[in-house]
Amino acid sequence: MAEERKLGISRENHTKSSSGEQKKGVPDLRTTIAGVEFKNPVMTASGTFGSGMEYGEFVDLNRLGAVVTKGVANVPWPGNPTPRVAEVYGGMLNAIGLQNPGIDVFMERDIPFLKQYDTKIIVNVCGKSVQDYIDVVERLSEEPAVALLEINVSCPNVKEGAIAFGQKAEALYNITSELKKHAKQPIMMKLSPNVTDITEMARAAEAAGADALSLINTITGMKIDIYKRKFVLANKTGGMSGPAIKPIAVRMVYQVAQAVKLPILGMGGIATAEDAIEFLMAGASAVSVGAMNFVNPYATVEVLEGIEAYMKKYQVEKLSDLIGVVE
Amino acid sequence: MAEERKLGISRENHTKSSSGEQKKGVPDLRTTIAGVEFKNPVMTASGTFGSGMEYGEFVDLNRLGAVVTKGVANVPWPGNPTPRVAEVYGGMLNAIGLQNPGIDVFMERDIPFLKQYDTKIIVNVCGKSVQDYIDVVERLSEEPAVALLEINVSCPNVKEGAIAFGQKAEALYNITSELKKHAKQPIMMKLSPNVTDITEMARAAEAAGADALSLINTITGMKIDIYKRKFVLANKTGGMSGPAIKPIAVRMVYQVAQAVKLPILGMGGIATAEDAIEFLMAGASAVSVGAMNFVNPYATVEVLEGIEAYMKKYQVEKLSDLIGVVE
Amino acid sequence: MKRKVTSKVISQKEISPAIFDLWLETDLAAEARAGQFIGVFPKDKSTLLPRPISICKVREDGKALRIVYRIAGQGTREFSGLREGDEVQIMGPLGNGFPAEAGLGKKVFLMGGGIGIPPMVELAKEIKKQSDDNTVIQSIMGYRDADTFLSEELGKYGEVFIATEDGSVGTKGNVMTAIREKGLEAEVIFACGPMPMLRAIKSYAQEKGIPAYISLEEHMACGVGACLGCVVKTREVDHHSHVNNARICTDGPVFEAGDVEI
Amino acid sequence: MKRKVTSKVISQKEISPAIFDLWLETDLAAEARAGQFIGVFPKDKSTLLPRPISICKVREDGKALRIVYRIAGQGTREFSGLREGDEVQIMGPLGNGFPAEAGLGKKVFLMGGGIGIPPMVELAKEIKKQSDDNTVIQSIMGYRDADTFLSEELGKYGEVFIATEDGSVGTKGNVMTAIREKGLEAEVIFACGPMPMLRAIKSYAQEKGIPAYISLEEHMACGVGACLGCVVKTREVDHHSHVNNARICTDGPVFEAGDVEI
Repeated sequence: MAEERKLGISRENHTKSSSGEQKKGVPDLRTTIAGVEFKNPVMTASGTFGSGMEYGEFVDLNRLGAVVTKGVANVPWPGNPTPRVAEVYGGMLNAIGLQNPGIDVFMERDIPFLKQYDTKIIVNVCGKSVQDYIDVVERLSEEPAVALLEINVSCPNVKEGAIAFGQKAEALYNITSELKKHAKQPIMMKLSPNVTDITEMARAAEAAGADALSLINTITGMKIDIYKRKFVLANKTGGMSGPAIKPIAVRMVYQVAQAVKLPILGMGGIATAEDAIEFLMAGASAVSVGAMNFVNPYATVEVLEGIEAYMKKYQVEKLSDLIGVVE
Repeated sequence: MAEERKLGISRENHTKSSSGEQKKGVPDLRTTIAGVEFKNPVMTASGTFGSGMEYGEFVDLNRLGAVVTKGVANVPWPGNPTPRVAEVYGGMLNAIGLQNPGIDVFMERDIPFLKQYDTKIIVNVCGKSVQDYIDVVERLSEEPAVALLEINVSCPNVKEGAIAFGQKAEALYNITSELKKHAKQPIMMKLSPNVTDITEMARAAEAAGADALSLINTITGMKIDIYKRKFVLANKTGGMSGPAIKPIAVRMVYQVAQAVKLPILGMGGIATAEDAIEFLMAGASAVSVGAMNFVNPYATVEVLEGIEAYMKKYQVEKLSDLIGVVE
Repeated sequence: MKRKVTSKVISQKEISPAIFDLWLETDLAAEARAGQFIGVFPKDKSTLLPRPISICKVREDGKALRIVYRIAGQGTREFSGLREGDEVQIMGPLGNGFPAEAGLGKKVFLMGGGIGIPPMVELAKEIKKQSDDNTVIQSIMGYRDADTFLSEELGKYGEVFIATEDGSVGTKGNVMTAIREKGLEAEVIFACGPMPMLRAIKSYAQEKGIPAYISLEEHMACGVGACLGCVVKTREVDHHSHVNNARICTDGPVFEAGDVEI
Repeated sequence: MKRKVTSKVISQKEISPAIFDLWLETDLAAEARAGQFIGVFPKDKSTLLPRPISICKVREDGKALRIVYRIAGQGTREFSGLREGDEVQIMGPLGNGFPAEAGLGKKVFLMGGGIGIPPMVELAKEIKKQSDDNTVIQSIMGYRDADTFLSEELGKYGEVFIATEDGSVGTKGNVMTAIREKGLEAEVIFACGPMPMLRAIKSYAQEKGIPAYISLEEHMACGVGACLGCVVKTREVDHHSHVNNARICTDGPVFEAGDVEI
C-alpha cells in the first residue's frame, strides 16, 4: 500500500512512469489512481451501470478503463419506496436508497461476471455504520481482482446517516482512517457536493490516509407536482445528476485538485468527450460517465473515442499532459 | 417594525388578513412579506433586472409585485474583469462582481425612476464590511418608498468576503443583528446555497431578528475552454443560475420553510408559472424571476399571468392557499 | 438484443384528443412482442430521459412498430409534432412482454384502461394468430368517455366490451363493472391500465383462481435494469435483486398478479 | 424600440466554409442601422441565451434583415440548419450602431476582419446612400485565406483591398499590412474584427490623429444592458455605470477608439 500511495500522490508523475512503452502517434490514454494503472480514464459512475451486465448489451466492457459498481453493503438492502426517479431540466433526481443484493451475492455473481472482462473493477462500498463498511471492505480484501474501493459516504438518499460521514470533516476523517486499517486495496473516498467547503472534506480524507478521491456525488434536489400538490419522489428529495450539474462538479474538482495531492476520479454530468476533458483539465486523473448512460447507452465508449480523437488532433501524447492544465 | 415582524411571522396569515376586499371569481394574488403587502408574488432577482430601466422597454413595470434592484454599495464598485458571463447547460455563470454606481447615484437616479411605477421597491444591499452595509442601510432609511431591504451576504463573486457572511452561521447572525439596529425597513437576508445545511443559516438569521429570507443566490460553478485550456470566466468561478439549478433551489426553499417561520422570497431557475408555483408550494410567499429575463424579457409578466390562470382553473381563491401546501 | 437506433416516422395521426398513433420504421420490430415497450428519446436536450411507451403493433414484415401514446408532458408533446420522414431515436425492445401462449386454447380476457389499451392490440393479434378453436378472446376496455380509441380495431380479434366513466358508451363504470354486468367469464386475464384497475383485477383473479398477467407502470430512468429506479415489491425474494423488489423495466413490465404487491 | 419577436427564414446559404448568410423576415428591420446587432435564440432548451449577431444588411422596405455568421458553437450550429419558412426568435435591434454620418464628405476606411466583416456591408450601403462627391469609401478586409466572403458585394460601394493571412489573395498579412503596402489614407475609420486588429487600428488612428469607430465583442447574457456582463473599460467615468465601464451591448458595441481601454 505504502508504495501505491506514493505513486498515487502526484497526479502528474505516475502516468508518465509507464507511458514510454506506447508506440508513436497513438495517444497514451493510460492513467493511474493510487498506484493502480487503468488503460484509459473512462469509467462508470456508481449506481448508473449496475455491475455492467445490463450495459454489456450495448458496449464492449473491455473498452472501459474500469467499471465502478453499484454500491454494495454487508447485507441486502431493499432501498426506498417508489417513485425513486424523476426527470428534471437537463438531468434527473434519484432516491434509489442504495438497493443492493449484499456482499455475499455480489462476491458470487457480480465479481465473477466482471472478471471475464479486460477492465479494472472498482467496488463502491456503502453502509449505515462504520462496522457495516468494515465488513464489506474485509470481504473484498479476499478478492485480488478488485483494484480499488470507492467508499460511498455521500449518498443523500439514505436516512441512516451514511451522508453524515460525508458532510462532517471529522466524521469523514474517522471513517477513512478506520477503513484504511482494514482495506487491502487502496480506498477512494467519494465526496458529497452538499457541503460549504469541499476542500475541507478533501483535506480531512487526505489527512486520514485516503488514497484517492472521487467527486461529485449527486446534489440534493426536489421536484413538486403542482397538479397533485405532492413531492414527485416518495423520498421527497433525491440526488440530482446530469449535464445540469456539470459546472458545479468541475468547480469542485478544480478546488479539490488545488487543495490536495490525491488523485481524483471526476464526475458530474459528463455527456461528451469535451465534458470529460474539462474534468481532466480541472485536475481529474480519470472520469466517470453517470446518468448519461441512461440517455446514451454508448456514452462511455463515445467519450473514450472522443478523448482519443482530441488528443490526436491536438497532438497530446499522453493523458497526463491534459490533467490539471487549465490556467 | 415589531408589528411588521409579527405579521411577517406566519406565511399563511398575512395574505388572508386583507384578501377579503378582493372581488369574487378573481383570484387574490396578493402576498405579504414581513408585513409589506405586494399586489402579486412575482418579483425580479437582484442583478438580473438592473433597476428596471432596461426591461421597462419590454414589460410594464406596474404589473410586477416588486422590483428587486441590482445590489448597491456605499461607493461605486467597478466589478470584475471580463469575461464575466458564460453559458452553461440549462443556465449561465456570472461573475459580475457587483458592479454598481454606489448609493448616491442610486438614490438620485434609480429610486426616483422606480417611484414612477405602481410597484414595490426592494433594494439589494451589498458591502465588503459590516460598516459598508450599515452605511447603505442608513441612507436607505431616509427613503420611505423603499419597502424592504434584501441583504446580499451571499455573492460568490466578490473576494472581499461578503460571501463569508453567508456561509458561516455566526457571521450571518452578527451582521443580521447589527443591521437590524440600523434598518428602518424590514430586512430580508439573501441566503447562499453553497452551504452544507441551509437551515442552519436560516435559523441563525431568524434568531438574529431577520424579517424575511430570500433564496437561493447562485451556486458556484466553473467552465473551462478545453481548446484554449483556460477558464472561460476571468474570475475562474461564477455563480450559476437558470433552470438547471431549480431542483436544488426548490429543495432549499422547502427545507428552510420547514425550519423557520420567516416568510421566504423564493428563486432559482424560474422560467414558467409552473416553476413559480413549485416554489410557492414549497413554502415561498413570493418568487423572483432571474436569469430567465435574459432568455425571455417578458418572463415576469408571463409567470404572473400563468399563476393567475392556474388559480382560476383550479379554483384557488387566494395565493396563500398555495403557499407551502406540498405534501 | 436491445439497441438504441434512429427510426424514421412513417405516419402519425391524432386518433383521439391528445392521443397519437405513431408508426415508426425500425428493425427493432423484428424482435418485438406484445407487452414490450420502447424508450423514445426527445430531441430537446432539456428533457434527456427516454419515454417508455408500450408497443401497440408490430408490422408483419418486422420492419415497423406502432405506438399509441397520450401527451403527458414536454417529451410526448415534442413527439406529437413528429411528421412523416422525421427521425427519432428509440431504444428497445424493452421488457418481457405478455406470455401470449398462456392464452392458447383458453377463454381470455384482454383488459385495458385508458392509455393501457394500446398494448392489447398486438397481444390480441399474437394470441389470435396462434389460436385454435377453443381460444376465445374477449376484450374489455375502459375509457373516460366516448373517445373509444382502438376499440374497433380490437373487434377484429374478438368480442369487445366497453366501459366508460361517463357512461356515454357501453357500461357506465370501469372494466370490472362491465364484466359483472355482462356476466363474462375467463380462464386467464391479460391487463394493462391504471393501478386501481390492476388491483381490482388482481383480487378478481385470485377470487376466481385464474392467472392474471398485468403490465405495470413506474417512473423509469435507464429502462434497461441498471438504475433500479422502477421497482415493484414482490411476494418472493427476487432472483436478481435478492430483495423483495423486481425491476419493472426488465423483469416486467408484465407480472403474474400474484407475484407482485400492488 | 427593442422587442423580442418571431421572425421567418427567407433564405439561408453557406457562403464560405462554416459561414452562413441568413435572411430573416422581421419588422425589426425598420428600426435597424449599421453596426447594430440582434440576439438570436436557439430552440434547444439546453442553450438558453441569445446569440448576439451583427446586422449585415437591412432590406430597403424595412421588412427583412440579413445576418452573416460563423458556426462557433451549439447555438450557431442549430441556426445553420434553419430552412426557408422556419421560424426563429430574435430580439433587437440592439446596440448603438455606427455613426455613418461621420463618414460623409470624407475619405473613409471600412476595415473588417473575419466575421467582423458583415456589418461593413450595411455601413457601406448607408454611407454610400447619403454620400456626396467628396465621400470616398475604401474597404480593407482581412481574411484567413482565399474564402473572401462579401468582398465582391463591398465592391459595389467603393474600392476593396484584401489581406489574407496565407497570402492567397491580395496582401499577405492583415488589414494594417494592406494599408501600408498600398499607401492608403483616410480621414475616418470604421472597423469591426478581432481585438488585436482593433488595437492596431486604435494606435494607427491616434498616430494619424483621425477618429476610429470600432465595434467591440464580449461574452453577453441579456444583451439589453441589465446584467452588466459585457463591459469594456472606459477612459472617462461612464455616464450610466458611474465607474470606468461601459456596456458593450447598449452603450456600444461601437465606440470611438480613444474612449475605451482595449
